[in-house]
Amino acid sequence: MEGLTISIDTIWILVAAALVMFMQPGFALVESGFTRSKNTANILMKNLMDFSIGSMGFWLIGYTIMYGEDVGGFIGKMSLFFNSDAINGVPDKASLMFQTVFAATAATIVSGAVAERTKFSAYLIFSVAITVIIYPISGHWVWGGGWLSELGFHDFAGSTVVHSVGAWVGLIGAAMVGPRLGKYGKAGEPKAIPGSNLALGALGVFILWFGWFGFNPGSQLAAAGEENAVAISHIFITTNLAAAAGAVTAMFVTWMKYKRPGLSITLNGALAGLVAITAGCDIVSPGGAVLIGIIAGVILVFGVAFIDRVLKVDDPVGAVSVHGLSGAAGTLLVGLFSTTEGLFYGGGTTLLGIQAIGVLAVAAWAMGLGFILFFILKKTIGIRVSRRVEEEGLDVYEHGESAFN
Amino acid sequence: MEGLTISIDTIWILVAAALVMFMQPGFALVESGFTRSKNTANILMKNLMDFSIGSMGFWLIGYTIMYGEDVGGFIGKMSLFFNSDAINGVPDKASLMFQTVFAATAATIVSGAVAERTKFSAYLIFSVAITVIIYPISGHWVWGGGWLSELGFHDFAGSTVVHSVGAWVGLIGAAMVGPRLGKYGKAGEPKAIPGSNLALGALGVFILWFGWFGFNPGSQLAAAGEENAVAISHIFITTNLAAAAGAVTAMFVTWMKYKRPGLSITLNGALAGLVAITAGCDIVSPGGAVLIGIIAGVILVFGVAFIDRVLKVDDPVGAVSVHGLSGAAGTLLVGLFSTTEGLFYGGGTTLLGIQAIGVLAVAAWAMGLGFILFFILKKTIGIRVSRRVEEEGLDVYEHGESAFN
Amino acid sequence: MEGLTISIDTIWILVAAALVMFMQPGFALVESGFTRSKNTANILMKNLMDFSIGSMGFWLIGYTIMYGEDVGGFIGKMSLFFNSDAINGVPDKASLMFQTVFAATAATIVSGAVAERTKFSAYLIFSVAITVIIYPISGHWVWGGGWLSELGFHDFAGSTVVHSVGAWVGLIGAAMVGPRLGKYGKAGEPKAIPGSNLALGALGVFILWFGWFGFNPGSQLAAAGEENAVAISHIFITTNLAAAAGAVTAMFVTWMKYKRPGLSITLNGALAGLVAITAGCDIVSPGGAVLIGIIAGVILVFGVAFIDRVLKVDDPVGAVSVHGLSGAAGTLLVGLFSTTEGLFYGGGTTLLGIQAIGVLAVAAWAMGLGFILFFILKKTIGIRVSRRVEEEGLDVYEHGESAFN
Amino acid sequence: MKKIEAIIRKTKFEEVKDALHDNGIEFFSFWDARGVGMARQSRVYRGVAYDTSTIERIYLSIVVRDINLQKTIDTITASARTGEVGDGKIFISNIHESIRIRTGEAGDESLYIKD
Amino acid sequence: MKKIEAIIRKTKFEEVKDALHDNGIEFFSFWDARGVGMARQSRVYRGVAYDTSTIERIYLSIVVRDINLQKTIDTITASARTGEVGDGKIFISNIHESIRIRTGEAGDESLYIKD
Amino acid sequence: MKKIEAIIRKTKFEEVKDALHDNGIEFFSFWDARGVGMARQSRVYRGVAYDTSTIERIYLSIVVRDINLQKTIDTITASARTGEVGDGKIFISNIHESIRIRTGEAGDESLYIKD
Ligand SMILES: Nc1ncnc2c1ncn2[C@@H]1O[C@H](COP(=O)(O)OP(=O)(O)O)[C@@H](O)[C@H]1O
Ligand SMILES: Nc1ncnc2c1ncn2[C@@H]1O[C@H](COP(=O)(O)OP(=O)(O)O)[C@@H](O)[C@H]1O
Ligand SMILES: Nc1ncnc2c1ncn2[C@@H]1O[C@H](COP(=O)(O)OP(=O)(O)O)[C@@H](O)[C@H]1O
Repeated sequence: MEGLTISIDTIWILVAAALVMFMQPGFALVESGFTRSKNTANILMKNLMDFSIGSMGFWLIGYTIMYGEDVGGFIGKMSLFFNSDAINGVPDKASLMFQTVFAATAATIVSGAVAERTKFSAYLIFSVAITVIIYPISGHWVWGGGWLSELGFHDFAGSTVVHSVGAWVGLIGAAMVGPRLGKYGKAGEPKAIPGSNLALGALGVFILWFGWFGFNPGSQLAAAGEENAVAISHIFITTNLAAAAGAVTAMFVTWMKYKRPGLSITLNGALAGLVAITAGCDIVSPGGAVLIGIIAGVILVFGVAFIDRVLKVDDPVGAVSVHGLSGAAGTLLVGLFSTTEGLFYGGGTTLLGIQAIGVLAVAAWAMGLGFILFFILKKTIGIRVSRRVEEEGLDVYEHGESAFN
Repeated sequence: MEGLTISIDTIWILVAAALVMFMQPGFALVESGFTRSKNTANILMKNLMDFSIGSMGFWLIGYTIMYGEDVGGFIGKMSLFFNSDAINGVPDKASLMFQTVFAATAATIVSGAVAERTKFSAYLIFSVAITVIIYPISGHWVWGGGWLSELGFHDFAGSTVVHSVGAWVGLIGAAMVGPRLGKYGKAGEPKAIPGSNLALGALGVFILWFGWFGFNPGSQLAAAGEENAVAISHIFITTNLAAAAGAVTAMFVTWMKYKRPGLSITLNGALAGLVAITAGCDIVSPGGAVLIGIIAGVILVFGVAFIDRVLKVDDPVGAVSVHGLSGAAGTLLVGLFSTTEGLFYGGGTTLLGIQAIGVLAVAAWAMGLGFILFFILKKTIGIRVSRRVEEEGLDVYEHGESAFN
Repeated sequence: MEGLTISIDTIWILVAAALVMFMQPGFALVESGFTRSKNTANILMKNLMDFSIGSMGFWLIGYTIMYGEDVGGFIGKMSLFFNSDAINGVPDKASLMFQTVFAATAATIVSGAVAERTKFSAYLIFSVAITVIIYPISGHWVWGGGWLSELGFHDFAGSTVVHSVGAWVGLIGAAMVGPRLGKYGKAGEPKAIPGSNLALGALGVFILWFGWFGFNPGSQLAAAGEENAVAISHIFITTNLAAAAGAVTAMFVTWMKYKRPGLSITLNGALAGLVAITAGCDIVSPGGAVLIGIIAGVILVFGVAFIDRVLKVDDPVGAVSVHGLSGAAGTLLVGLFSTTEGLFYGGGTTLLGIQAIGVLAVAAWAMGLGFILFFILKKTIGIRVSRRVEEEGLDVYEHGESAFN
Repeated sequence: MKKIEAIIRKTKFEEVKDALHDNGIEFFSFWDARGVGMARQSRVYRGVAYDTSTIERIYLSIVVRDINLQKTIDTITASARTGEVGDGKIFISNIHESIRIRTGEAGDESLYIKD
Repeated sequence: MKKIEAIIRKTKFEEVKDALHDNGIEFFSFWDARGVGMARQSRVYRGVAYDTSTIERIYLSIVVRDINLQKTIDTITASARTGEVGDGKIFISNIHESIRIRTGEAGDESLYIKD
Repeated sequence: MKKIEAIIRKTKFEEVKDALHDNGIEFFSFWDARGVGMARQSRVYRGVAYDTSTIERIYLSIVVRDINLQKTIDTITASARTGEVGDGKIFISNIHESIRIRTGEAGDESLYIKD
């Protein structure tokens, strides 16, 4: 009985981990599709490497920094070469697997924001840093028993812990590496640099949506027993509805704002809905999920325009809007829509306040460390490829291979 | 024990639901691959939207129309905003999730049949209608306790309920919107309009095949207990064998009929096998499944030719042959191959008769309502894009974005 | 309780089988991406067919040849039309399903090695032979109770049984069919024939990686009970780490060897890590898995060069290095890294010796039968397309259809 | 011998090809080109509108004997016209020599098939 | 009337287009071409190094009235130059006749817009 | 100066390129084109047979000094020939002027490298 409970929970987590791992090609395709074909091999290489290096780094030290015994609410006690066959609810290695794919998700988000102009070697170094330092430490605050979890901050599957962290680092990175050549005209007006292959981009979004059924329901970390069965079913529904609402909303908003329903923004809308529901998928109602998705869809469209036109940060795939703005919004909205403590359900503003603290603290951390990291890289090996390489494509110069022949 | 049973069944259904959801990109890729690249963004957008809108509509009212308390054998009692945490075998929300992805499958089938010439706005409206009216009502007849289920009609996972419904509406749609420009010559002879990317098309078919391992075995709706374990194993085998037989047969038939083994028809053949086995995957033997796949493969090749040359309906992706003809055939063949009541196993013609009634009734319903729907749309907002838009591609005119740059 | 145990194990095996089946499009994409676009339809067709024909052949007789009652340690007792509803741990049909997708994996590996120049009809015949004769017989030796299993040969999920078998047959095939036109210059120096679409190639590798989470953990054949839960968790970790290490290593080695980190070799590196860990994923530590991955990554880079420059066998996708050399290496390394009997863990050289015997015996068998097979085909229907067909592409001449229009 | 270069709408290609064929012009080469001219397509990518003046076109290159020149021009003009801005242009220039690679034939006789 | 064929770097296309536009040359056709010349890119595919002398280029084809010839050449030369090997070439040849398909106008007046 | 336009089989491109190189013709441009001619490929798509007369070809554009003209023609003719229908054509026309963008050199000297 006990054994079967463990088995059921383990199966659940491992299947979920496989689905979350599958989000990696989802990201790779979205990023390849939304950028130019002369940089496709570079994008694919970055995605392959952040997952590979991240897997090793998180096993080596990242996991214990995040989940090791709490040290002052700030960091876990690090230990090397995680290798335990103990069972805490589920086997420790199942937890390691599940958490590894989450860490890799945070890392891979940055890749899109800095695409088409960043040095590959700098990207590799940065990728190590986010998986073994930036992500695990703020992750520890929320999920590892750190100060934010003490406070009661609710981020069920990582709108803030995973997605926003990646996005804020990406924002800093994109700003510091500067816009792609030709992205802004002489008067500073943004130019369109159309993505090379929206079919691959759309496939990527569908794969991500599919993978999210591991990301969110898997974060229940258990499936045995009536309560867990109901919980994971509930999470499936809220996750799916928010994604749907995000896509539909983004479509109608672009339709009104730009006269025609554009595909690339609508695809981002689905992702925005998914990111936004991630924090509260367990404690908002299906109706709440639809509303969260709608809000995320609206934020996405205006967020993309804001970052492009006002901040003038060049984010080729919309990573900051999708993972950063929608992630922050989704986390805050838990304070409104939580059926247990949310403002709209008579819970007062306490949770909302805590959510705001969490969102800000993590943003400050991610941006701060992101800045330090990119600053050091810039002063040392450099973060941007030369003009010639950027013009002719990173594929040939950085990798000696073009993706399409 | 009870709790674990629920957990096991819930996991099964949710994993299956995720797999069926993943069929959406399968459809999107098949349709994109089999059509021209100037319409790819439009196709992708339609697929994304029918799933998104369908998910919301089916949650809002579709589910209860289909599974609500039976009203006169014809329709379920509708109620809004499905939100129950009750458990009936599995949590109600797990059922909702599973049924939602089925509804979206029916809707998305139409998209292929009317591809490359249909107005996007009309498609959206139509998409709502199929998910909240057409599909749930005939679905209620068979699976919701309606008159066909009373009669003993056997359609295990939806050859007729899901696939044929989509296909018959698609047939009417394709006929009413008319063939693509240049599809028929002056003498009415069909012309080839080669698909733009059979690599994506083939990937789509493999994804669908993979997703079908959720579609059919998931429809067992349970996995706990010896009996269920044997049943789902059996369904895996019949599903896989029929698909394989459909592909191999279609290949050899085209080889003989057209001198060379063509890829696009062979891909359709695999799908035809899958659609055909869906009705009887639980009660035919592996050998029966192979025979059903073979028959479906033959029907597919001749069906495509028949619709193209005789009916002169332009169905760019073969949706009507794959989902309509093979779906109907597969449903009828249950009457022959059912190991419990089939004619070949000494069960007489009773079941065969009932199967025929079901196939015809659902076809009449789907075509009838499809006709009314497209007729209204045609008279109001119009269903076909202008000549110029069709010639230059729907992507630029309808969405302002081309898929490939 | 008993029933639930069966259910849990069955779910595990069936989900794993679905994941392994999904490796088929992974192979199809890698092979399409690494070859030229004029042969894409042919590659896709071959992949579709080897899975389809393989599924039928393995059901018809292959399974019983492999797992039927042992006859002299060499072969299983064949019986036709496998159709049992018995339960041996899991339902027999679940085993059939799981084993079928493994057989198809072995078959599909050959397709890449002989790509772009082999006759489609010869490929079909060969495909039947590998699934019903070559693979099941050597498979019987190791997994079906044959002489190698008696000896204590350890190949948990098939580095040798599945991957090497395919690769050695592919090596013989590639050698006998000869290099592609233009692959070697007048002085015998190898020329580059760049792959047409590394984006699809990379997607294929990610899909394979994902599918491997079915391949290896599924081979535990059970998930119920603490012990199994720990085992499958462990296998997830070792599998993932070896893949990551293989990719990272291959990247750094190419970087040093050829000045720039190339994508296509790095992709192969991930696969090499996966193939290598497959034999020992259950009994090596995570650290051991990383080392195995690193060794596989090194072998891969030098292996590709060796086969290309020294053997002068034209293997367009690197199948022999990935599945053959890394598979053999991974199997041997079990003799060093096994935490129970490995040399590095004080187990002496016994296991290492047995592993070597197994690797050599299976290689001899696969190459021997591969030779006979291709020799007969060459003398009868011929194995190579004409010069004209090869130059203009197999798609148009063999299938009458081009993949891209 | 003259070379006719015609830049036509992509959507008109099939019609032009058939019309040429019907008029006995059975040899030519063509490729995808893009044109900058008065015809424009407006697009929006991720909220940034852009006005692309580059339209997809087919570039036909046809070398004809002088006697076939006018016929070919008329055929193209008639079959490629829609009357809307963007129909394209035809340019005529001289060709000094033409050689059929297969046979080595040169001059006019390399441009038609003797039977 | 003269035909100007310019083979430029792909990366310089936007600049050349804008420069032409600013100088009143608003009609032309172009397509992707590859060039064999002195500029080379070295690549490695699966360990086999290969030296490709074929660089991605844009092939511009512009038919201009004689009065616009020098201006167009100067504009292209100025805007397409980087000073490194591989900047490309400009070739000038004669055009006998030009026809606007839409209106049937021929000669110089088919090359500009009367208002 | 003369312009040589050669329309050859795609499959013969590498051979032609190497032959030109061996004969000292190291500068040219090329692109993918399709040809309508006597050579045909029959295809079947979803049961509908279609006879495509459009074959994939490479279009070479080579501007050479007059002294190199014959050599170039001979080289192409020899290396691109298979003897089967569909080998392609070579067309020769006049070029008035040639300019090297990088240096501004004009005339014959823009066509070779002085050392
Ligand atoms: N002077 C020119 N040189 C080269 N191509 C030209 C020239 N003028 C027009 N074209 C080509 O013809 C196309 C149609 O020209 P456009 O001015 O748009 O319409 P119209 O010819 O109907 O007035 C352009 O897109 C371009 O490809
Ligand atoms: N004689 C020629 N005929 C056709 N195209 C040429 C010729 N010479 C050069 N080109 C084109 O110009 C491009 C640039 O020439 P290249 O010799 O590399 O540099 P540069 O002109 O700066 O010396 C070549 O890649 C080719 O496309
Ligand atoms: N008059 C022409 N103008 C332009 N291209 C031509 C002409 N004649 C032939 N071609 C090109 O040459 C190719 C080969 O010609 P084809 O008649 O098929 O074979 P062959 O030259 O061997 O008789 C055609 O596909 C076409 O691309």
